[in-house]
Amino acid sequence: MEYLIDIVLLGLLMITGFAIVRMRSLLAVAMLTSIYSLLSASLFVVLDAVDVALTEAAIGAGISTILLLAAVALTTDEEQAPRHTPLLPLIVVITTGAALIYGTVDMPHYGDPASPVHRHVAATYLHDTPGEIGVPNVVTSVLASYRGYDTLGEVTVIFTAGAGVLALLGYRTRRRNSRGPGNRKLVVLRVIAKLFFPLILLFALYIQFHGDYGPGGGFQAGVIFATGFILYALAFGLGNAQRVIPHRMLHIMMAVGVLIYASVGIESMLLGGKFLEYRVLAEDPVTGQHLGIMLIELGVGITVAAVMLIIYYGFVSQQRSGDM
Amino acid sequence: MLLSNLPALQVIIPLVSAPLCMLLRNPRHAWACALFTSWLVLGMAVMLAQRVYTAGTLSYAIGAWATPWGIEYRVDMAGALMVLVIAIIGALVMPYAWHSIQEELHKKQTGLFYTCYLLCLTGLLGIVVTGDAFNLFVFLEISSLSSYVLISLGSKRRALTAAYQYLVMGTIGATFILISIGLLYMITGTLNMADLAQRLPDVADTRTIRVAFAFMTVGVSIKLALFPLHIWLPNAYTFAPSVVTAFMAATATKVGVYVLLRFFFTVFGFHFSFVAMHVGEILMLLAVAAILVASLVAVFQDNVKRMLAYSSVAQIGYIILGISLASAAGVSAGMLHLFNHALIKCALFLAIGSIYLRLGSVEIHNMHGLARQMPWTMAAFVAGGLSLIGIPLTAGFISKWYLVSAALTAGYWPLAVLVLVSSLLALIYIWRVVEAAYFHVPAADMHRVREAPASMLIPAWLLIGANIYIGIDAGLIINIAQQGAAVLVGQMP
Amino acid sequence: MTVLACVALPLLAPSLITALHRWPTPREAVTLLTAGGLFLLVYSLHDNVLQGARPAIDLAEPLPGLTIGFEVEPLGMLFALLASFLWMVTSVYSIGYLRSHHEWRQTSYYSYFAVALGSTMGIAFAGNLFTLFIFYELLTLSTYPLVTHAGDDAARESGRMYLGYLLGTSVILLLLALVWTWSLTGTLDFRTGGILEGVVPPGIAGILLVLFIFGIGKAAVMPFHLWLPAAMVAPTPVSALLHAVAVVKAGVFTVLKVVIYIFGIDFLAAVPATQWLMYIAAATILLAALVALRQDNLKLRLAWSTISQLSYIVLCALLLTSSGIVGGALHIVMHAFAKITLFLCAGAILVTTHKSRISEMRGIGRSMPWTMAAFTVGALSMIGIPPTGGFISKWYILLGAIDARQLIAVGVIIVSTLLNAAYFLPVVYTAFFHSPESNPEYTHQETHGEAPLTILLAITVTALGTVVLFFFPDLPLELALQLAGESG
Amino acid sequence: MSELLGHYNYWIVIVLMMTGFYTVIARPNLIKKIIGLFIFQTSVFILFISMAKIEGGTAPIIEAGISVYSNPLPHVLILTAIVVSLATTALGLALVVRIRQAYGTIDEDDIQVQDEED
Repeated sequence: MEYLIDIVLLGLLMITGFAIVRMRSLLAVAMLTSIYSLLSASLFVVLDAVDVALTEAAIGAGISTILLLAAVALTTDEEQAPRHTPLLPLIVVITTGAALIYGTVDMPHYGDPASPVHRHVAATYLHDTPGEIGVPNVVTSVLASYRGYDTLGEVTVIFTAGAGVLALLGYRTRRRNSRGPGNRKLVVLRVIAKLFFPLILLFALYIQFHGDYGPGGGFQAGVIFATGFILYALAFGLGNAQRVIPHRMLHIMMAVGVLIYASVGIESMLLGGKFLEYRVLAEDPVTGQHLGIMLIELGVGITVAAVMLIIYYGFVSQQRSGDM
Repeated sequence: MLLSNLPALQVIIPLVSAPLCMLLRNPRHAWACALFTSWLVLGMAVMLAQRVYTAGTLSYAIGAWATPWGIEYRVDMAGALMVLVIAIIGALVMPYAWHSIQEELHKKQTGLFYTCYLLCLTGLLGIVVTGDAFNLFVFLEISSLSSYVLISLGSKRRALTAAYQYLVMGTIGATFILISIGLLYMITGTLNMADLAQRLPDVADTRTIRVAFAFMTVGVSIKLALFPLHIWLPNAYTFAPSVVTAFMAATATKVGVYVLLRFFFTVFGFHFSFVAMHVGEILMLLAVAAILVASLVAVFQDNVKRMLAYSSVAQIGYIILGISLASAAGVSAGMLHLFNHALIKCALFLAIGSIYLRLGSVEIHNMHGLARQMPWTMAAFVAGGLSLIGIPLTAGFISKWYLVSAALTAGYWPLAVLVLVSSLLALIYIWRVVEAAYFHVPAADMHRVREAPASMLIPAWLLIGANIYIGIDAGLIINIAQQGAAVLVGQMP
Repeated sequence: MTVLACVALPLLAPSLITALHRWPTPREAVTLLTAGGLFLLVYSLHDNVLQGARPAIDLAEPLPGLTIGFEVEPLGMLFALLASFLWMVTSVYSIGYLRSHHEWRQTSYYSYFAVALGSTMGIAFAGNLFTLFIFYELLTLSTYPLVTHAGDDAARESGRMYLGYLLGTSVILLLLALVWTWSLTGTLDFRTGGILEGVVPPGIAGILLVLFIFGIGKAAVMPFHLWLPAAMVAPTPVSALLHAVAVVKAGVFTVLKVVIYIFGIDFLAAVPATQWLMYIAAATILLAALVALRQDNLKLRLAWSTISQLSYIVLCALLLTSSGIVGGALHIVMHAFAKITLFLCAGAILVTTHKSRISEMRGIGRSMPWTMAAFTVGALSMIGIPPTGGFISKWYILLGAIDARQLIAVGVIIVSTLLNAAYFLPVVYTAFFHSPESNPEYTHQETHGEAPLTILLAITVTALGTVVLFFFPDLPLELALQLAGESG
Repeated sequence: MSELLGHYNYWIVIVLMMTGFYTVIARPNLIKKIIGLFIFQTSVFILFISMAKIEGGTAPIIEAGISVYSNPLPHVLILTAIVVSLATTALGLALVVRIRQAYGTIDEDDIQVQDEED
């Protein structure tokens, strides 16, 4: 059964992929991209990667699609026909693909328990996490502790993106427009938004703090938190959204998130441990791990939410009239 | 605390100061923050190099997790040399940046510029010191993303397309690297480089590993602009703000070379890379093409920044040529040139940045008689140019000497001739600038041009001074390069 | 210490010269004092060297095993004495020349001139081939601004050629030879008997010799000779000192050093390529002399003559006999005195009458007898007629050729002597025996008289030197004999 | 058959990757290129996640009574990689918007024509 779903999903992905290449309407392509993301998120669920699925759905299908749509709206919908024959790209792509296929021949089989992937490092994570970290979600323990430094890098990446979009698109703070354009048409949206807004924020908080036990964590929470505000901005106008969270505040949040993360590491150094050695944060090593993970997840959440909003504001503020 | 955590702090300090820099509203404060951080980084880099020089390879387990479960920082002599290069360039570029950035960037962007610069610095340092393949990818992306932004801040609109082109190519490269890391992990089950190196020989004969090797090589080659994957570089260097060009030309591609060295020698091992995969021959061909083609193209450029950019492609060719010889002498010649070329190119681009500040143009035909108005800047350019050509008593000569000697020892005398012939091409393109600036009747409005401020001259001249010093007494740097090569090459015959 | 001072003094002088750029007289005084001081310093060394001492000093070690260091041996002593003496003379001449010609950028002229001389000293005293190469390149670079001094298109064009040939040959061929030698032997020291014997098979040694001879572009062996005529756009004192003495002699000096101290003449006898290179040198002698015959521009005729004479010295080196070595070393000196006299005369004619073509110089000897008399002395020495120094060097050269049983070389020397006569004597004849009235265009030329006094002084000294060297050749001869003794 | 099934996932993933890769290098539209990159990267994520799968395993959240879990490490790596991909997309699109403002077009060929006129 699992195999069947797997095969079907992959087939759908292929169809979507080909459609994306062929279609000329960028709006449609953006929607297809969103579908592609959702399909892969479903595939991730089938493949037991629930955390990744959650993230892919929030980012790929959510934020990325919003950005794509915004970019299409700001530029043009129609793609011009290519003027060159695609011969050279085809050759490059076929060569690359052939090389990869050649490489698959000696790969361990899909799902093979004897494959080295499952035996070496990963096995230890699964075995040691309950004792050393004390959280059931091994993805969280690896993400936040064993390979916590990667995650610091990841936060820095997202921080870089925020700074980059700011530098590129700058921003214009909107005057407060209590009544957005075409407000009559938006009544339904507004009612629903008002209903959902607190729910989304609540869900974000749940994801933030439940990451230890189930799928979730700071990253997903941050994205969801930002989505709530994006919904708010959609319904009530950018100006109103910026009144709730002003731009300057986003700057501070974005920086503070990274700083929280890094200062946990520095604190552990000051306490005589290595960088990001959470176990020195409390008397009991496992409590220390808990504390550390909670703090850094918080940092991740803050930065991610702030950056998502900054990026969104950046794109939307480029439009001369009308809100996205 | 400081000493025992040195390898981590080397990266953490700029990482932390990037958000701090962002919080500062006043551009001058942001600049001061970046400047202070750069100098701090240099101080630590010197300490780090000293420790590695005396105590040998340092290993630092982040989070105190034992390898290969946690992420390891590992600094050997080659890494320490790279850190030193990045830190020196950063520390010199920052004092220079103030005037140049004020002139070239919008006021609102300056604070963000320094933030992105610090992020780029963080990324580059992180790549060098890490001992974990995936962590390398993460920091590679930090440096890449921030450099896309830095390039896009150039004052002409073509800066945007240049940044876009770099973004697309860079991301393809990074994705190739990611695929390679995936394949390596699939076969070995580990991400730690030392652990990979230990496990790879047993599985080296699989097709998957071969493909992983190929993808890694191609991916990194895009990053280091190896011919013919260099097409992003000329535009990026030409249209980026002067400071960015100077910083990136000296560091970003060099770090790419370092990553290549790491994977060829430390991870895959000499035998697999050069004997089984014949990467030496392929690299040699590409390097030769890079040296010839890029030098020739450089001769015909009117825009000096673009000319120097093509020259960079050629010089990367030299470095790769050294590595492709697959001998200890060749690798140490490559590393030596890596260091020297960083000093040379940075000095040249700094001089050109000063010219852009005062003249508003970097085209040769606008520089007639410039030497009288900006004697110090032009003298720095000439000195850097001579070093680039490889005139005795300059750093360029030392590395060229070693490169030629390594080629001869390996029995490739045509390569030796090629290196020398192409330095003649360098003579031609440098001399076109010199002739215009010194031996042409000044243009009508030339008298309005003033000499650059001291804050921009001093960094350029410090680099020139270093160039000449190395030209006269290269013992230390040669020693470091040879040690670095020895660490890398290790068990090589 | 004195050795170091010899190199450092002219290299440091430009800072003072530049500082005084507003005050011409003190500036020129500094130049003269530096030149005089340098000669005294060099002269103070010669006694020790004659007694067999080899003063040496090591400065730095840029590459492990390769030092920048100096060591004085007879040939270097000879070259340094020559260059520093003639610098004094040329400096006096330059002052008169530049002032009466109203040249621009005089400060940079004197500065670069001093640097060029410093580089020449560096070459003369270089303790190893590496140091020699460094100063060799420095000499090229420091003379480039002098060549392009005029600043017009023609000067830039020639400058490109100058730099292209000299840097091109030295970077591609000479540097390659250097690195190759170093990677084969692990040293670049000058050693009696050479460093290559026993390490390198004759075939490779032949390739190396080719690289060296052609790589030393300053020796102007065909086909790398065209930079020398191109360099004639420079002001005349530059052509005189640099392109008749310092630069070109640095070239042949390097050839001699390489042949004697890197290869060793015994070892070279076993290298077949030597023979062929000697033929090329012989061909250069004849071809350049033939070209000189056809030049109407006096400076160009002198330049082609220089090319021809330089190959004499290269030929001497490749004869591999001790008389040949003596002849080569002596010819460096004798040709220098003669050729500088000729150039200085050409410059004197130029500043006084603004004429550079031989065909315009009819009867010029009547208004400038002193200058043209000196010219005649120089010409006689070039041909090798007593009582001039040229006779002595040519004697040894012939002796060397006969010792080596190289009949072709003997023939070439005899034929080229005839050619020398054929292109110099007509100039003398035109100047003295053609009536200026025969050309109505130049009737007004009687208005000019002799050249300025400083110029005449310089010319007299060098012409006199040419004659004195015939009667008292002891100092150069002793040094040359010592060199030949060392080289076995 | 087991060979086919054993590598089926990988092969499809490769086809997907190449679809994205092709879009990046063959299409002149700047937004389409960014979408191509996105597809390319997302497909690489599937490659990683596929290798983490273990037969009969479950999501790596420790629970009593379950002993076979999928490999958590690739999941962690891909979480990071997704973020990187988002950052790249955001930056790329921001650049595209600016390019559109500066050039009035987002077609590579048109831009090249304009650049050559400069």
